[in-house]
Amino acid sequence: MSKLKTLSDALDGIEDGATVGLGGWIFNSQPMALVRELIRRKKRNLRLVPAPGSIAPDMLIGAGCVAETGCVFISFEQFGLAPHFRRAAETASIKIHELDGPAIAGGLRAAACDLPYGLIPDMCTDLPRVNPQTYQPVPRQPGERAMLKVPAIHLDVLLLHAQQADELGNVQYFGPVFFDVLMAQAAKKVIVSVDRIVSNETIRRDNHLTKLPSAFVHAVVEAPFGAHPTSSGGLYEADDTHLAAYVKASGSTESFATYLDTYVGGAAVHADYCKRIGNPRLPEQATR
Amino acid sequence: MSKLKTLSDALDGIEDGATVGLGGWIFNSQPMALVRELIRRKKRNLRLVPAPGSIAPDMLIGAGCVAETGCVFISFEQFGLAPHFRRAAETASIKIHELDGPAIAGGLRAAACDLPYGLIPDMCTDLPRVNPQTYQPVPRQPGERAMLKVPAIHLDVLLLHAQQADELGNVQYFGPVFFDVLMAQAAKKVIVSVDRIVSNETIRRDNHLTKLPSAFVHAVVEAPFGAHPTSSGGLYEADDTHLAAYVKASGSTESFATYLDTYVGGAAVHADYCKRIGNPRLPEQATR
Amino acid sequence: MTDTDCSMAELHAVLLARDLRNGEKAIVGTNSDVQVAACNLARASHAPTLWWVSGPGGMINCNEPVIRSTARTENIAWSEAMMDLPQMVDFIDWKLHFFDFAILGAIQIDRYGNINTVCVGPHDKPRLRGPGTVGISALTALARRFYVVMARHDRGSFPERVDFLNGPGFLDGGTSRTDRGLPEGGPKFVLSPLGVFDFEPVSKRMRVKSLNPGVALEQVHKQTGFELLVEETPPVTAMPTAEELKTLRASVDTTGVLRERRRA
Amino acid sequence: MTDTDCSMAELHAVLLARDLRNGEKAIVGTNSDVQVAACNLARASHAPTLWWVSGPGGMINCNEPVIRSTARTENIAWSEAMMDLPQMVDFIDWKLHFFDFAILGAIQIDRYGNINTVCVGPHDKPRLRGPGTVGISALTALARRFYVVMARHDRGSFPERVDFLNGPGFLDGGTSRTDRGLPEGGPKFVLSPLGVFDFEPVSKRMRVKSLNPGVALEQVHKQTGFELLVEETPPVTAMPTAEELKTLRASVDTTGVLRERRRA
Repeated sequence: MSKLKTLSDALDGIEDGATVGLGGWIFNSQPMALVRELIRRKKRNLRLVPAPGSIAPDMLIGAGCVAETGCVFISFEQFGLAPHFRRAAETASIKIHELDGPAIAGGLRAAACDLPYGLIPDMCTDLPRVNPQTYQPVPRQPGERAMLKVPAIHLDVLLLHAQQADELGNVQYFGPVFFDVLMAQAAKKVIVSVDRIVSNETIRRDNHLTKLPSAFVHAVVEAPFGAHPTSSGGLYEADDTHLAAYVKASGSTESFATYLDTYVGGAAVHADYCKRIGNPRLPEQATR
Repeated sequence: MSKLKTLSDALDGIEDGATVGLGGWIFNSQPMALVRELIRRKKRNLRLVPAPGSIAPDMLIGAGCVAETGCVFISFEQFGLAPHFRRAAETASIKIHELDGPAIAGGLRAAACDLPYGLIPDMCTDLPRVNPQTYQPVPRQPGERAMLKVPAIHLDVLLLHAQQADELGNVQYFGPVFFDVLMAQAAKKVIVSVDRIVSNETIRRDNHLTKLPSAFVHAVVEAPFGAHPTSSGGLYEADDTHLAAYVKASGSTESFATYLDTYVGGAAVHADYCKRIGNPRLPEQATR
Repeated sequence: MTDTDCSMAELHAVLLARDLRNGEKAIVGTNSDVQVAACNLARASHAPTLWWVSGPGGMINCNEPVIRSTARTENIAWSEAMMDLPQMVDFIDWKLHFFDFAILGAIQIDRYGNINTVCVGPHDKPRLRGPGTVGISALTALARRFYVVMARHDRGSFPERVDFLNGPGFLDGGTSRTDRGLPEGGPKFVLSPLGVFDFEPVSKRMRVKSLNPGVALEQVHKQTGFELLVEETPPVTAMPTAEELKTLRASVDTTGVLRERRRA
Repeated sequence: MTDTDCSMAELHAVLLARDLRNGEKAIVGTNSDVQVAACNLARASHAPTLWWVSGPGGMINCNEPVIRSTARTENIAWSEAMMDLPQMVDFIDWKLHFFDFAILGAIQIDRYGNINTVCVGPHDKPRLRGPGTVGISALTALARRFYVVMARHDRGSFPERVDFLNGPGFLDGGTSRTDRGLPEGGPKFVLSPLGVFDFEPVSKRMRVKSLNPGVALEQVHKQTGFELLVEETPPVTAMPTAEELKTLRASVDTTGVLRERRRA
């Protein structure tokens, strides 16, 4: 019952139009090897639910895979705004569901618990005005705090990147898990790329690092530097040069097509991608 | 800003009639040093909210400190039923709020989030019949799953036992935390006894063991064997002989008065209690 | 004593283990010796990827060959991962992260497999006050199936209707369980000192599946508070084989925690 | 360059640190260099038990004397504990586990201290699309106070009314914030390249608290999209002392992450 799959096999069965969660946080642990494979497969009309992210949702939008996206936070921080997300928003070419942290957390937890909706406090923002499907007023008893109900966020598939896993699907994080675990509890199918596959004995030795027990996970994929150009839990840092080049390439249709051709279409398997970025090597061991 | 207090100082300010949470799980980490001090102080009409427990709620009931108690699970397992809880229930001398796991978890989380109530699935049990205050039907949309709302469970004070802490109030667990952390998030005041006080450097060295960051904690008390006769996270096992003697002593008013006199009233401070149980010693170091 | 003599607890562990399948997910509650033994025996024989988590402590796939309470810290050193308790409460749903099965004890079980661990007599002044519900409501309502291990078998513990229903079985029988919005599921087997019982698929009434060696059907009827269904002559319970007991004692329960219990 | 020359980021870190108190609890978001510096500078000087947690990563009281993004794994080795993110979302309430303060950036801030990080222009077709809300709604609504650090100060970034309100300040001013059910709180100071601003206690309108060296009041008025209150002649912002800068550079930001930014 090994859950170890090739990149290509792991993504079988994702339909056009699927609701796809993306884990990580801004420049940390974006599931890029999985994202690039989605683009190679020319998936269309995806409905993204990204955790606060950067290049993972942005590249999918830029490559034309996305019809709708939730937005909690999509940013390129010191490199500016997310180029394709920004353009898609400003030209209204994709539908954006504006979310805040409480709504995504409440919606994911409702899905995890199989409840139709969750409850959050009303913060008096403009979010309910632009996203009335997500933020619904709750009839209030006298003296009761104003609340909103947020519908369950069901994910057809969730893409994550972590540091190591065994073949059974026990996934270990050396760093913070951000929304990854909560999203995994809300997803029908959880696919995790990891920088390396290790033995079950290794997993048991540092079992406090197992943030996704195998019962949460449907497939693991070995993809060293699978989060590149974002960081992976202390194994490698974000590649600022690559991120800056991505933003620059995103400036025109032509240069972005060249970027995609170089790093996605022209790198048919993940090993090709690693070659293109200079075959970096993982540190031997970096657990704590 | 040290949070280290004496047993006696830590419990100052708990009023008769207060709602008191008790952490741990059956024969593990019952906050017994704190419970014995509550009995010495002759607290009355407490409203208990015990996590699944044994001697902590039972002894408070037996000592006449309790007007009402929630009951998720109160058991003496291989030693039989909880003697005082059982008697109080069968003579209807205290009020019992029957709860199941989802209701206590939902109610505590609602309190932690400062929401008036939480939502849980309707499991079709008799619990709503005997505890309609806790289990309230939710108007249902067509096709929607049947749910119940459970009001927030607010704790005036929560008593916990863990293995070690620093003076700042960072509390470390070597074993499972059970409901302790969730209860701490729902409590106005969190008082934790620990088997030993260690330095902040020790806390930082194994920081994944810090399950209660200092911001959750109002007072820590050094009480080696403070969970006795229940176990403490690998530092010591439950004392089966003592537990059996407790059950036996609970058989009559006289023998229980003698028990209380020996281990509570007659042991004015925690060091006296340790003497009465033979001055056991903690292992030198047992973290992982 | 032959090499297949065993205690009642060992018998129950073996009977349960046989019914557990590879790849299944299970949650194991408090008072857990037989449950842990059944899961680890199945893992040691035909179901190596059966996945189980300690309900109270959260330890996952603890493989220490010693039976301990599932709340014990010592289990951590032998586990793949830990889940925290509120996360586990969230995890017990029935669409995404269902549990395949749970194994429970009870004070009472009725003809439709509803269980009671709360009280005998009226709740506001019971004749006997039990420990309470913990996770039983969620597990019996939401796991794909559950097993009940009864320490006693008499008219008090097998009544027509439980005095307090805190673990839904088939409710009022027939389709009443799903009619009231619970998922398919319910009790699969009941193990008692007298035999093994299951539920007739349409009426959902409890029926005799097998009788333990030396137990007469008449005795079972007399000690049961409702009419048990019987189809043909019930077989004798298939006792543990030498191989099963060997695996149980050599790889699961090496200190003989179950063996010390009462003889089967 | 005298020994009190500093960058704008250093100035902001020092101005914030001065206002933070011992024993307070804070949450530090993404894009966090100035926030981390302010918290650790306060801890290194007058507020040793100020408690702070990394919003994204959950690391608590990271005391590495190097400024890193709060999401970075490297912070773990220097922390007392980690909180997971859903736990943190639950923790941001205002009765039990309130945060004393948060420090935020924004695209726009208006006269009542409401902030916008979502978009300029209409939401369905914005002129500029910003990154989004993350925790800003909860922090500005529920922390006891918040600070806003603005990278720019012009009529676009200081409009009469934010184009999108995703961080409630004083809403429509006066008592409107509490009238709508939010707790007392709201913005305390706004730091911009031109000066420091606070809010008049009754009307809750933004007013000039001090002007940075070399900045004229007229210039501030011209670059602000609404009428700023001014009481008497505003003082010059009290710049970092040599002692403050020494502590900042020797004990908090030893690699000079803030110093490399634009001069104050």
